[in-house]
Amino acid sequence: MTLLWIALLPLLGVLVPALNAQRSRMVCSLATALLPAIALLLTLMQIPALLEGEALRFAVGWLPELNLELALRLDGLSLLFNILIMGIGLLILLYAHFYLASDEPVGRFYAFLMLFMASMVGISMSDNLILLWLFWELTSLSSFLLIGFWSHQSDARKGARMALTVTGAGGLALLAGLLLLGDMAGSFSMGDVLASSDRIIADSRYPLMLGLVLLGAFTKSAQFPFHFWLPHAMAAPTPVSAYLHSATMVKAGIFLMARLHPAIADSELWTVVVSLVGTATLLYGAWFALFKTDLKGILAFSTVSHLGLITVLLGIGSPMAVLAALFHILNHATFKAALFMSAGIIDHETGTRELKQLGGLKKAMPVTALLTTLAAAAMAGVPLFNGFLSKEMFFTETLKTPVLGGLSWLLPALATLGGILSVAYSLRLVHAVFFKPAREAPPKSPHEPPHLMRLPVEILVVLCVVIGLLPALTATHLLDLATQAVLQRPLDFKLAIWHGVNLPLLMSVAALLIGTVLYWRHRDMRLFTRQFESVDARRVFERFVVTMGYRAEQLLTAFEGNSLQRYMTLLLSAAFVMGVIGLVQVTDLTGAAGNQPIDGVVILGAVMLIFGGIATAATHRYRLISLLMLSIVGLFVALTFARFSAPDLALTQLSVEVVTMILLMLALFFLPQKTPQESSPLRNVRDILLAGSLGLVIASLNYAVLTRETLSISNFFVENSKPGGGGYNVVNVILVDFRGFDTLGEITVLALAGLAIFKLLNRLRLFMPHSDGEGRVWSPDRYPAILTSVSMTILPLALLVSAFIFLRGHNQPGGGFIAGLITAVALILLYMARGVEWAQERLDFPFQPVAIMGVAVATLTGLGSWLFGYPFLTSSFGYFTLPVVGEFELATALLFDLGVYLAVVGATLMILANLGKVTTAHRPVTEETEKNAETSATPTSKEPR
Amino acid sequence: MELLYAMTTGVLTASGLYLTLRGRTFPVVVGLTLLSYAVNLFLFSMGGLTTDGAALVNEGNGFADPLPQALVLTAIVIGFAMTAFVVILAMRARSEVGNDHVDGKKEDRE
Amino acid sequence: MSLWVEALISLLLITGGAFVFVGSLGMAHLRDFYMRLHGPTKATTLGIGCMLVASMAYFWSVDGRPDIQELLITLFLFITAPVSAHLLAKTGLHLRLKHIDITQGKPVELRPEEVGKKPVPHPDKGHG
Amino acid sequence: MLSIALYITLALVVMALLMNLYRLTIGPDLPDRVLALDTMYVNSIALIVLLGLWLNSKTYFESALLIAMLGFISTVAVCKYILRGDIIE
Amino acid sequence: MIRSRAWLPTPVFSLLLLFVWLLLVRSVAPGHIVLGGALAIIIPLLTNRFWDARPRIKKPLLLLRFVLRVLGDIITANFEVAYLIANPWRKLNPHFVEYPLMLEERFTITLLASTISLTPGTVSANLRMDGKSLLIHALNETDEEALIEQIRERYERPLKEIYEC
Amino acid sequence: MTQHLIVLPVVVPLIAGILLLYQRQGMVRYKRVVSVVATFALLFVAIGLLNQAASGEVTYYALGDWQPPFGIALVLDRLSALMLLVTALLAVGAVVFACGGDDEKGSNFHGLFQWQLMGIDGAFLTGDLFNLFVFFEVLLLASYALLLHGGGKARIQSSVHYVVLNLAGSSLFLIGVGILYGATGTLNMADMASRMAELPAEREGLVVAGALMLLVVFGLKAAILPLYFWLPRAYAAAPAPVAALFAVMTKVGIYSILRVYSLIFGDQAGNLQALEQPWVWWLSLATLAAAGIGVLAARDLRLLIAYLVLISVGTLLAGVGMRTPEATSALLYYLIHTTLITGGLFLLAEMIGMQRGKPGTRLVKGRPMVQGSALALAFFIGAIAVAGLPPLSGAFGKALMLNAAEGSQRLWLWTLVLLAGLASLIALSRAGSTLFWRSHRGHLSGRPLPRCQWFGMAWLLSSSLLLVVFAGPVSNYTQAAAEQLANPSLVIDTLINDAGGPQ
Ligand code: NA
Ligand code: NA
Repeated sequence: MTLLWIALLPLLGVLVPALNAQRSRMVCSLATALLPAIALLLTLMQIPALLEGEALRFAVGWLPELNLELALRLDGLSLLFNILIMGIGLLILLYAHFYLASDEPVGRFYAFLMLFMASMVGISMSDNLILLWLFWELTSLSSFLLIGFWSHQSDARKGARMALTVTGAGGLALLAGLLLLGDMAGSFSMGDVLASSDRIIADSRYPLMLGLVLLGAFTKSAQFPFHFWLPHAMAAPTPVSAYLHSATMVKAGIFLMARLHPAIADSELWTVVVSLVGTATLLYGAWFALFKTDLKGILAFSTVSHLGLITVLLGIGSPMAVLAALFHILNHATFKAALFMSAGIIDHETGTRELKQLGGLKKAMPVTALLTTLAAAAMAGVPLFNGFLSKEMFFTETLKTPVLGGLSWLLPALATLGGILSVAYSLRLVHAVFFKPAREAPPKSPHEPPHLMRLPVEILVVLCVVIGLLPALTATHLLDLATQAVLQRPLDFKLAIWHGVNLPLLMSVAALLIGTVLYWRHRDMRLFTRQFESVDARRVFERFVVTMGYRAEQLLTAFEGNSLQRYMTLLLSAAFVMGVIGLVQVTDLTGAAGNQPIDGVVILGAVMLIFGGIATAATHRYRLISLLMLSIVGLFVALTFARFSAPDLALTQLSVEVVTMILLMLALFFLPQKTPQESSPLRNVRDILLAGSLGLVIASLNYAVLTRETLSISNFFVENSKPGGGGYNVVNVILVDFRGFDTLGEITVLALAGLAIFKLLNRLRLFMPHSDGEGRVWSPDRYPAILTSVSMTILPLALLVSAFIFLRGHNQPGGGFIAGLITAVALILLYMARGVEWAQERLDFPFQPVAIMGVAVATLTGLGSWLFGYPFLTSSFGYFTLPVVGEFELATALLFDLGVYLAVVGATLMILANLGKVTTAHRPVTEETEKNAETSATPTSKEPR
Repeated sequence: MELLYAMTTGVLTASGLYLTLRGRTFPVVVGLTLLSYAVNLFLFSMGGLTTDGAALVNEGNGFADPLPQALVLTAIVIGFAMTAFVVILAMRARSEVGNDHVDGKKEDRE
Repeated sequence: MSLWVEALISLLLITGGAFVFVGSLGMAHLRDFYMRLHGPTKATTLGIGCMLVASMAYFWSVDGRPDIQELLITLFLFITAPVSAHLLAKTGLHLRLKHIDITQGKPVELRPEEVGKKPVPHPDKGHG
Repeated sequence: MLSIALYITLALVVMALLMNLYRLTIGPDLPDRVLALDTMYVNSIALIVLLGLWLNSKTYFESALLIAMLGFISTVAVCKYILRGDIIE
Repeated sequence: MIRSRAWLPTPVFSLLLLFVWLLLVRSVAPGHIVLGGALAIIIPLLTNRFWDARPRIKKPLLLLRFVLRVLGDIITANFEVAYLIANPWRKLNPHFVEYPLMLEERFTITLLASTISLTPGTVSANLRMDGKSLLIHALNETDEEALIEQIRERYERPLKEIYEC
Repeated sequence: MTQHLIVLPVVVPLIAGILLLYQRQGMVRYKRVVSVVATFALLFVAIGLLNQAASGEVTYYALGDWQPPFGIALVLDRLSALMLLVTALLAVGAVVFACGGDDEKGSNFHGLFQWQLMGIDGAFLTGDLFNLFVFFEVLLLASYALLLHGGGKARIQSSVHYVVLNLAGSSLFLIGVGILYGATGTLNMADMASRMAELPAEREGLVVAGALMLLVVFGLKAAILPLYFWLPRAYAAAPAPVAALFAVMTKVGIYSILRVYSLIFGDQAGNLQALEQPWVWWLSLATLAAAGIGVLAARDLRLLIAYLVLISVGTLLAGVGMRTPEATSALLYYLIHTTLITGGLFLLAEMIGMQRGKPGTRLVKGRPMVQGSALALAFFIGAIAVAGLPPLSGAFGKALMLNAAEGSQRLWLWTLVLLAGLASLIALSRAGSTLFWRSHRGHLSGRPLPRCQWFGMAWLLSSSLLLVVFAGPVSNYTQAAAEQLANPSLVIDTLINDAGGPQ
């Protein structure tokens, strides 16, 4: 449980500054420091238990499907890292308290920082691979926020994004790697994984897994060639740089390699890859550190270099190398944090980090100068400082390793070279800033910072010296525990300052001497390197991202094209392919049932339909003609339904056909009357081929089904139509009873269409052509008189027919839908004959409520069955006798059908009448013709209007 | 007869599809209407073709499969609703965009 | 069904069919639109009327009770056919369809007030 | 006798419909086509009536009635369209 | 003349509707008569508002005679037209005739125009917008005056008497 | 009432829609109250149903008291209950958000919204193939209307493509259903599944053709690769609460694929088993690739989110394509996450756009936002969740999906999912830094956003955290749902073998 608190306290610490942001900075800082301080204390309190060899674990289940547990461990490695993370974190908090300007949102800054600390602690303590990954990615995110903290600076934004992209990408690779690793180990639990080294290394997927995991580690630890983001992350406020790039974030990669060391490091591949990458990074970072002119840039590249050094050690992988690596992790954290903070102090006090503006500061800032010099000495590996010890161990290990076979001398040589460069840039850092006179004046006149701001640096420098002088006393226990955790067994070692005169010592001495010389001559070197320095990683990266976005856009435009024709082609091609795949599995297209004999009327119908279909397509450029051809098809489809014994369908098709025609013509008025020739012949051929092939597929499928016996559930409907549904017309009974739910949905669709169209017509501005497609002016006779009077006669008859069709629907062809359409069409005829204004005046009910009422009636009919304990839409019917009238049948289905009727009438009128209304008010008519039209509409003035 | 029927649905489908591949709204709408006619014929025939069936249960047997009929009825109504919507959408699109292209072209080529 | 009734029905049917045929024939082969209009208006309407009467007679004799439902269709046709013919003729006149030269009578010019203003070019090129 | 008459009539009606189709196709003008379509509607009433006689069923009566009503309305709509462009104004 | 009542504005028309209803349902069962009667009352009430002016039949008997005459004419007209169409050797004399109208009300003009279209060789082609004359297309007519006179006497005057006088 | 619980997800929004649509204008307050109350009622119904389904029993509701296979039956199993709950959760967020003012930008918003819910819920519940078509149409037409809410050129333009493609899709749906009916003689999916066992060989090809036609249709709704083109612009153009609700519409397509092919073409289907699998698998991967490119290319936040929806489609369908219970379970978890989060992001985008004024959601420099910090926090959370980064649900979903892949599937799925994740990460960090960090210096102007909007957005985005905290129980449920789905005989037995026959 203590482990959980250790992990949880920093996380809760995120809330503290967020809640205290409004208070004074002092309160906020102190409150923020409280929780991590407790956590650090708790961690330290575990040391006795660890020394006694206790395994500290905590686990609760979380997501079993992913083998994810909230599992924490505290072993030597975690202990080392926890102390670094939280210890240095607290120092950073203290430092940041002074560093940030008074108007900066310190609460937010602390919250980000605590989030980062919490995720680092999480990484260090995870006892589950997936959990580790969760925290791993969280560090990327929180570092993104921290690096971009000064978001008004373009550098900060870009640096943050670059860091996130690179480490995020690595994180994704790591996820894949860890999933593989877990799979290979058979468990995601760290303990199990670390114990299954043999299985893992023997697995054929080992190289892939190793590659993915290392990709994650290398990107995070800024190893060559993924190092480029780190220098640009220096756009962050210095406390961030000090924290992320000395002690924590970049060490996460190192931590990962150390953590998984027992499981995955025992192979040639590991040694070669890791130590080579490490060496390259070591040299590359050191080389560029020598020539950077930005103080933090120098530190950034030196960080890259030192991370390389640690990586080399982990690559070598011998017990002593591991020890050296861990020791250097500790040392690097101390001196690098101190150096970053010093750099921040200098920046803070002088207003610049440019070397050329800095110089001779030892007078103004003697204490800072001393502290920086000491820390730099540690970095350079000067004897008596902690850096010397671990570097000495590093040289020793490079001499021992057989990793490169015959070329084994190369590694110590390169290590020495790294040492030389390290000495040179450390020297340069100190000399240029504090001793050499400045070439330009700094923006501010420098003086010492407040003492408390310097305190963290002092503490760290003291640590550097103390560890350097008394390694056995200060670091042994910690390193003992940590190595034990990495090696999974105790290691017998002694830390000492003096090992006698040996080759490593000679290498150190050589490094110091040659390094000094090198710094002295470094101006010549700079001239030499200038030739290679042209590549700016950030610009390359930015250009890469921009180009990628641009290419993606190009690709997408070319691919998607915003062309319905293309989408349609793809859709139809997909349907074609699918149909063909089915058809090739139909062995015999003509089934057992075969063909029925053919007769003349059927041939006529087929001829008409085929002709009509082709003609509609062929004449599509002359839109009205195409419409006329379409109505041949509509008519003959209805006749086909009649021919094949489906009177209901024939009636429905007929009424829908007319309404569709009216609708299409209403719309056509506002659209071009003709389509210009625009498809190329090739395009036409392609379209014809595609449409034809899919047509062929559909025809074949149709034929195949038609020539097979039907095996349908329909007999049930026929048998139960009268006894169960109370009607002789099975089709109607299916619609209002067996499948009434479909019909309910269907009238909802219809009402929705009305509503949707109403939305479309809202504030629609249309240009009304003054003339038809041939340029003829419209006839001024708006409402031909003869049509007007006939429409009056037809309306009552149509209503009667409509009532008839409605009432008989259950027992005879007909029903609410057809009746509704007839009513609607008769009313539309009135609109056509007399105009919207006239009709609207007399037809004063609003259509939307009618349509909705239809749906409501149908729904309520369905709900009624609940009262009797039956499911929704259960129908009932009965026979009643009235005097005079005699026996008659009443069915709830009729009520349902009434709903259908109302919905159809309401929706159809909503569509057509509203569409008609669009044009009424502002049709461009001259006064003169208007007057004529008026008189023609009402020939005699005697008539009341 | 089945062959002729299938050919008819095939030709109607093909004609409708050809129209839906045009570059202007109106032919596309007409094509969709034609296509829905074809599909209704197709769906209708899934219960087999009955040339002299009774329409009502009390008129003897040899029934045309009523289930596809009911389905087609629903499909006709829904198809009508959809056609109505799309046709007015085409109008609206022209009023907003200024032309009746569906292929993302910005201006008229005439 | 008695022979006479059957003969009557057959006669009515064939007469109807002939009228329907002639109506469409006129529509197909006459030489201008205004002439073609005559066939469908009159002959076809009557032809359908005959067939409907035949149908009435048939079902009357089959079912044994008077069944004159078809009258309703006839009624509809007689109301609507002249109106559609009228509207079609009006459309023809509006479009100034050519009539054959031998047509006598006043030139089929619409009066000035029956013709709209001069055409205005459409601002949107897509139109027409 | 009746079935022969039915055949003859059917043949006549089918020919009539084909002539309608002919006129509808060749035009030459819009009103010609509309006229042809209108006639086609009316002629198909004949087809329905004959079907009813053939099947000895009055089931198709409403279809014929609807064709008579709705054919007219679509003709009116097309004429109105040609005359005025806007059919509901 | 039957006085119109609020609930039964057009008794003749209602009767016609009842008749049509009975035709539709093919039954004279009491139930259907009740239902049809109800509809025959309700529908005119609903549609009454759409009539600008209800035509009033002033001479019903004359109307009957007129209807019969027109029916007869239709039949003869059709044989005539059928002959004209079917005989390829016959030379047709199409003719546009401007017919000056005497009738004034739209409903009666419509009746006249329909009658003209249904009877011998004539189609009413255009009602002038002022409502004063009717353009008629005759399929085969040489004598314009005779045609006008025939229409005037045979159809227009009776209509005027039945409805308008 | 409890015996009618299954039909309530359809009936509640239906009645609410009726109440809301009866009057077109006015009564803003009444409409908001009705709509929000109905949506919460739907949520409670969904919770009740989830509770009912959690037992593992499949229950059905025979509409009109006609037993399956003859009547239409609504079928409740763990999967459909889950989908209903996700829909209701999403709807609550969207509808409350809409009460912040979006509902008044056009007519009939709430009524259409309710009917859209009815369509979606009906599609999730129905056990009948043709009824599925009907509900598809209900939800489509409602979505057309909602897409147009508020008007504007972009909306009209994008909806033409959306509508026409879907109309063609509906025709294909009918063809597919028709063939399947013609070949099997039934429409009830469970009945159809039971008939697969003894399907005559001469009909197999027909069934294949019908089933694959349906796959095209479902693929169109789900927005799989060659058919996804309608999605980005339509979603980007839709009004925010509508776009949020649309987040579940692609899932209707995915659900349908899952339902139809696991039931009808499950292990009882012999030769025809898993006939959709290769198609779904390869096309989903291609979709992922295309969506990844789209994410990088998007220059507008809404468009970016639309492509993120597409990434989720690709990922989910890959899960369908793997066709193992593990993969199904993983995809269900991911589905909950992605639906709610992308929905929330659409809402958030609208809020950001409103605060930024003229530049709207375009990824260009704009004015600083009045409520910038809160919006930035919300965006950060949403972005983390949707990009699949820890510690939010996206990471869990993604890890589950990756973990469910087997053998050679891994090579493809891992590569594409991870690359798409990287693309999202790059695009979202670019978008976020542009929107929140790269603003003009200047005075803050503009009004704070309505509370409703904050609630709606937070409601949806907070689900991510809950999904993390309760990852265990949630994944237990999805695992059980996946196992139920892998065992079609449960449904067949309940609907056909135990209940069948005329009453
Ligand atoms: Na019906
Ligand atoms: Na229906």
